[in-house]
Amino acid sequence: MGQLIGEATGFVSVPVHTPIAGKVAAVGRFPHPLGGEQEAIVIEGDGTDDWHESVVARENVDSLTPSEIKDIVRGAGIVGLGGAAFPTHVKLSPPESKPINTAILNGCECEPWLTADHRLMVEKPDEILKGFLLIVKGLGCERGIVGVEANKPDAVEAMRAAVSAGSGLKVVALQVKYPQGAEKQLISATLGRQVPSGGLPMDVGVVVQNVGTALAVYEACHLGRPLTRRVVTLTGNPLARPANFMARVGTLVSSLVDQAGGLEGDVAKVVSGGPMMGVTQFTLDVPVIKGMSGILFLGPSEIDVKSPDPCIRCGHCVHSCPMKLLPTTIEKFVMAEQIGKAVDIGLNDCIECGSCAYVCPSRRRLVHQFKYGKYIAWERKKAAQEKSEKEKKT
Amino acid sequence: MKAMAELVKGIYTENPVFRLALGLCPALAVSTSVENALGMGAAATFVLVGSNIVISLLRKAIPAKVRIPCFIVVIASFVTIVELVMGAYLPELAKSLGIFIPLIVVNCIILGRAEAFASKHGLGLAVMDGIGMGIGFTFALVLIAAIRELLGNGTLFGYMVFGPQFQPMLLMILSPGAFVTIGLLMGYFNILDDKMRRKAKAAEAGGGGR
Amino acid sequence: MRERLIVSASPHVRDDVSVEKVMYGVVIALVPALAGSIYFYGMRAAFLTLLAIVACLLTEAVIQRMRGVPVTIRDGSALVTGILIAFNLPPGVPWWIPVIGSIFAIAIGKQIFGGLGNNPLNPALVGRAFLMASWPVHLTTTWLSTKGGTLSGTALHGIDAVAQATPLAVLRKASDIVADPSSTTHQLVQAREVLTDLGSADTIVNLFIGNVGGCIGETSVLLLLVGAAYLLYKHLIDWRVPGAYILTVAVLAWIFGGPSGLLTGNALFHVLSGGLILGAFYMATDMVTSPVSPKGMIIFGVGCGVLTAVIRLIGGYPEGVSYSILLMNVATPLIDRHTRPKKFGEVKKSG
Amino acid sequence: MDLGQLLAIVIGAIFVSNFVLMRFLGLCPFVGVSKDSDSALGMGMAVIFVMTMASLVTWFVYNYVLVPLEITYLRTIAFILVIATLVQFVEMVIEKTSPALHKSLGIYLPLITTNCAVLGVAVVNVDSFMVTDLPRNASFIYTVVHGLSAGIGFTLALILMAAIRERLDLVDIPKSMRGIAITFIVAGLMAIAFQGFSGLKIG
Amino acid sequence: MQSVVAKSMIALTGMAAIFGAVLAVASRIFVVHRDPRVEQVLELLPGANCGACGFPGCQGLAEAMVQGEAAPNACPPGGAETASAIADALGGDAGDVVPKVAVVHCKGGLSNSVQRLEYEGIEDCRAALLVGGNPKACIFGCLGFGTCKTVCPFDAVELDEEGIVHIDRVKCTGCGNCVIACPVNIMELVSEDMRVHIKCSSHDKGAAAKKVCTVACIACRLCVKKCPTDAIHMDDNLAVIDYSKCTNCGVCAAVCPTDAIVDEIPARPKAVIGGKCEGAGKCKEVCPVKAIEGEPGERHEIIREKCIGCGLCMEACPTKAVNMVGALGHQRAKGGALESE
Repeated sequence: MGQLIGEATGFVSVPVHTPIAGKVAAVGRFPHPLGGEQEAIVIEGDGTDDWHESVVARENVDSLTPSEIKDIVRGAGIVGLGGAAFPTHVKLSPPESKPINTAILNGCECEPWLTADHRLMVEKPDEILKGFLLIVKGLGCERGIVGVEANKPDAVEAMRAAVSAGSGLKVVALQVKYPQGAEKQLISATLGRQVPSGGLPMDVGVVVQNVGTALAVYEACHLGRPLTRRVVTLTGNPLARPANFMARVGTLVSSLVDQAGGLEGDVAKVVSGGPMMGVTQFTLDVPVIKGMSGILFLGPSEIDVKSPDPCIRCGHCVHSCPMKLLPTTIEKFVMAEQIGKAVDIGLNDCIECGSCAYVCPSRRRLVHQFKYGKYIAWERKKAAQEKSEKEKKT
Repeated sequence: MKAMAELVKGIYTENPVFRLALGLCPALAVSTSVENALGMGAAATFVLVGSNIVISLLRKAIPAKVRIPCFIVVIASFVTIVELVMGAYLPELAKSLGIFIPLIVVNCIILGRAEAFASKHGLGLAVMDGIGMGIGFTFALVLIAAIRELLGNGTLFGYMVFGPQFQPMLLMILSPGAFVTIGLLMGYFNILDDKMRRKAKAAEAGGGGR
Repeated sequence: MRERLIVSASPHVRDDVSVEKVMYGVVIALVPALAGSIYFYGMRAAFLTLLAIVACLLTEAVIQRMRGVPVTIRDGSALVTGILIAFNLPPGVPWWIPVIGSIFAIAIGKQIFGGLGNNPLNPALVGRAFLMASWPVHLTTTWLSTKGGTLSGTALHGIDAVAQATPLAVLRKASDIVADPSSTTHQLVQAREVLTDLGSADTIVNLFIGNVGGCIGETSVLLLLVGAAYLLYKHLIDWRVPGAYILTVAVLAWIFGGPSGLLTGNALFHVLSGGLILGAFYMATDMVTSPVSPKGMIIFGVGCGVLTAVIRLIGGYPEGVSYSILLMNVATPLIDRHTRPKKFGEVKKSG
Repeated sequence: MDLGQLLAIVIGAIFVSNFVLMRFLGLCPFVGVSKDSDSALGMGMAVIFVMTMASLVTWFVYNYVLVPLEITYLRTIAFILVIATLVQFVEMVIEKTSPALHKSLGIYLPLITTNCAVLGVAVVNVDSFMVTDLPRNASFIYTVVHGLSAGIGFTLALILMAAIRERLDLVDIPKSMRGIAITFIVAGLMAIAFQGFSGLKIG
Repeated sequence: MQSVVAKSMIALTGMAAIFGAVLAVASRIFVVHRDPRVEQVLELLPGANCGACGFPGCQGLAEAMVQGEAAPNACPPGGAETASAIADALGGDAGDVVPKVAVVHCKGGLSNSVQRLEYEGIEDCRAALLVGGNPKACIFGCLGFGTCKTVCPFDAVELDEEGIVHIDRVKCTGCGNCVIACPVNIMELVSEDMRVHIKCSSHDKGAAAKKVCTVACIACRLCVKKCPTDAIHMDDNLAVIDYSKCTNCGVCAAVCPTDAIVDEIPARPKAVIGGKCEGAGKCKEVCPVKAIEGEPGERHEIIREKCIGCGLCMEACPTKAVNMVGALGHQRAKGGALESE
């Protein structure tokens, strides 16, 4: 367990470690929670649960240099556990032109229904903060802020209690508002800085890390353990016993469902992630991946099956958009295949949080159109690039 | 036979107003009564035929570089003739057509046909084209005018149609009525066209059934 | 668990709203005013409203059937249009006026553009403007006195030819007399008396309660405000449009509306009389035909206000609410184009 | 000449008897160039410029050539010649001196020669300000102001229409009504709305 | 009277002269170079500058036409003649390549393939794939939301109730829009005279493919073995036709156990052996379906029920005794293509 089984080749990728002790049984294509099929390794457990000999606890954690921290983080295969699964060591290595002065620990549950981050903060505040301190150190920045939504008083309490004086960390309780857990919104709420359109948090000197990631960093640096498990929320009315699991990466969702007492009601939709941004699954035979924060089960009465009505331009989507875009207009541009105009007014700024589609009285498929529009825009850009390259050659 | 085809073309398949959307200004402005429409149609037809004749005759003499100004002068001369004749013999009509008589000069149908047709064809075809386009233009005007006069004034050629009880829809005489009428007529022609095309297609498919 | 799970794009939960709820919310808000109208003008008001509603629904259904698209008369939008058309007519019009107006409104104002959501102009107002242009006599002379009240809001019958007119028409006539240098002294005295009476507290109260002549729906400001409060509470309309609209009219009426120079106008009278409240809360706020951005809404409201004031004070009609909203409807796409909210992060880079 | 009269001319030409919506002048470009807002604006600016210039020049031609020679019946020919020359001249100048301006505005100039609104404004000017016994300077100023405001009125209608059409582009108009047909319906509804300005009393 | 005429003449001529001179001088001073092709098209256009085309004047339209942004028939006043003249002027570098049409390499409709999920969203294949929504268990198959239909400018794609697209060969111009748009790459442009196609794109192993679709290619290799011209090869569990070698014989379609190969030639002619037969037996050797019998040296016979009309025997016969005769009077010409009598 914890042995390296997949080496990372690119910079924006991380190695994979075996989550259980056993032998490689097969390599093949299997359904992936994000759609399609991916190469995967099947490991047959040998019944033991021992860490591989490469896993050893570290004594001298305080003396680690920033670059050592980054190497450990990379070697442990740590990615952002908020959902996007972006390699953490990349985030910890901003270009020199973009100095980071603040690190934010994201304790806002990214979506309603999910409680993975919440439980983690209540149960492991010390470890999380130790991990966060390492992140702050790795970035070489001056301060670290822990942002927690105000509707989790116990988490705020736990984190405040764990913050030791002089650590330079600060815990702030934030307004409860979806999508408070989205990077750009979180930065705006805690620091009042707006990440420029098309930019990254590092453009305003900020790096945001999820609490789960902080815990993983702690485990990697202090205990020497690679990232092989994460907290997954199993929730939804059809579930017998909704719960949070510390699940090994690679565990099939179906076996987690068994652990949660199985399904009682009729299930119409299975969602990996939360109700606003999650990805629907067509089978339970998908593995837990590093970016999977939860599995949501929805019954037939909870999902919306009515087809869309015409847009009545009520403007609710405009008022609800956290990115201050015009969802209705963008949607119409996309539907009329005027992708260029859609991009002009901010299609690519959309974070697909789903707020607009949630409030739409006509139940229009706004987010789906945006995903589609972005895809077409990307495809056209690629085609244009290829064309210009070809022209250059001739 | 070719001459006949040119004639028919102007009336339906290439009707200047409904199909080509040309000469719209007078089509809307003077279509408040059928009488005005006929007057305008006649005037435009006269100018069309006249200028088509002259331009067709002169087509070899006019240098290509300055052809457009030459055409305009020819057309403007005919328009001035119409203006003067109408002012002398039909003062009432001239008054109700107002500035749209001089504006025949800039009616795209006339310049367009002069350039696109008359300057490239012989006298006979050019005359037929002029007549066809003229009749098509007049037909469109009269159609619009009939609808507007009937609904907006309850009359046709000035005669009461619905009797004194009828309360006319004044809007039709006003400018919105003109726009809405022509819009609906165009939509109707589109539907008609679609049907005919579908019929033709069905016949084709039926005939060549493999 | 189902054999085949549903796969779709996020989000997977939706707020409990729908087009029907929006539309029927507006209908509910209009009910008190309708009740008031029936009280003041008798059952004829109910009859005309019913005719307009039936004509709207039938027209919508027939056209949708002809086009071969799903018939959507249950979404309530045609119902709202029908009510609003009737609300914009004098209670004494012949029965066929609301019917023809409704047919035109739905056919030319809405369905020709493909139906709900596509029409650039408010269908009810299109219908009303069409009727106004076609049969002006019916729409300007068929007023009814309220039960036990007066038609014009003033008991004085000093000026000839305006005995059968609404408060705004009387105001216009009296102001014209005052402004006309050729008026006789007798006329001037009468006109000034009428003007004073129109500005009196009694008239204002009558206007507020609805005890004056006017269109079916615009009579009682009180009941309209009750409905408007419901709409605002339910978040079915935004405060910006009516707020900017009414405020602009009030300010302009105060500055320019007075008989004796600037800053002497009676703002309250102008706000309460005519169709301003009805228009501001129920027609200018029509979502389909008004801007979507907050800034655009303010511009829209102010524009409506300016146009209303212009038409009321120097226009050819005593009332300008419906025309000003229509004109701003025409300008809505332009406003939308130029009032896009600033994107999140659309800031100048700081250093 | 008085200011009230001038204001009445301005408001009249822009709103009350808008050249496009009320007088049916310049419909071809109104329908043709109202497909998108940017070209509508360019076209509108070009029309404003040409209408003003045309009013100015035709005033001189009428008063200093046609009237002294007593050949006012030739005004149609004379005006169309003047306008055609003027437009072509201006286009050439702009194309040479400012390619950027030409791109945004100049390319619309040729469209204007045969725009009946331009010849129309010249003819209307003659009828309302020149055959009457206005003093010469008043007639001149009214003529130019009228040309300018008529152009503004045309531009207003054009850009409003363009914005509406851009929006209609995005929705599902019944197939048979698409294009010019729906444009006319919209123009009709705009004209209905503009009825609100009728009877405006200025001055 | 005379004076009026004279004055008019003088005035008009004078004005014309002045204006002409001004313009002539101006055109010298303000000369700007233009694209000669634009000039050429401009010559052909009516020059009325009416704006009916929606472009800024004839100049604008001419530029748009040269740049391909406007069709040659975009000028309403010009009419058909102007349009054809412009089309000629702009030149057709169409060349003389064999016209191509699009082919759909999938026939797994609702009734013969397994659905694994219920998709709900935009009716577009690309949009569906973005949320993981290929409703077919076969991930290589046609999604059936008709993206190809939407992008087809010629209305040549039809979507049937089975959720499979078909190409109208008459309307298809081979523009390739559908090929680019298809997110699962099941469309291909193929020479118009190719009429036998493998209607499957599944790279699944035989058993797996069979499980999710009854008309899938199960990689049995029968077609590869039977193909008389070696035009078929296996590519990762999928039979693929090399169209440069294919002769439309249709043998593969006849042998395919799952009907994954489709022979589009509606009524194939059958072979008939005439009097010239000397019993060389070559036909019997080449016949892929054993539809010919006869002893060496004697006249051979065709078993009509078995003959699939591939025409191999005709080519093999040394005495040219075999003819292909079809129900509709088609006769097979040399090279394999069909020609009508």
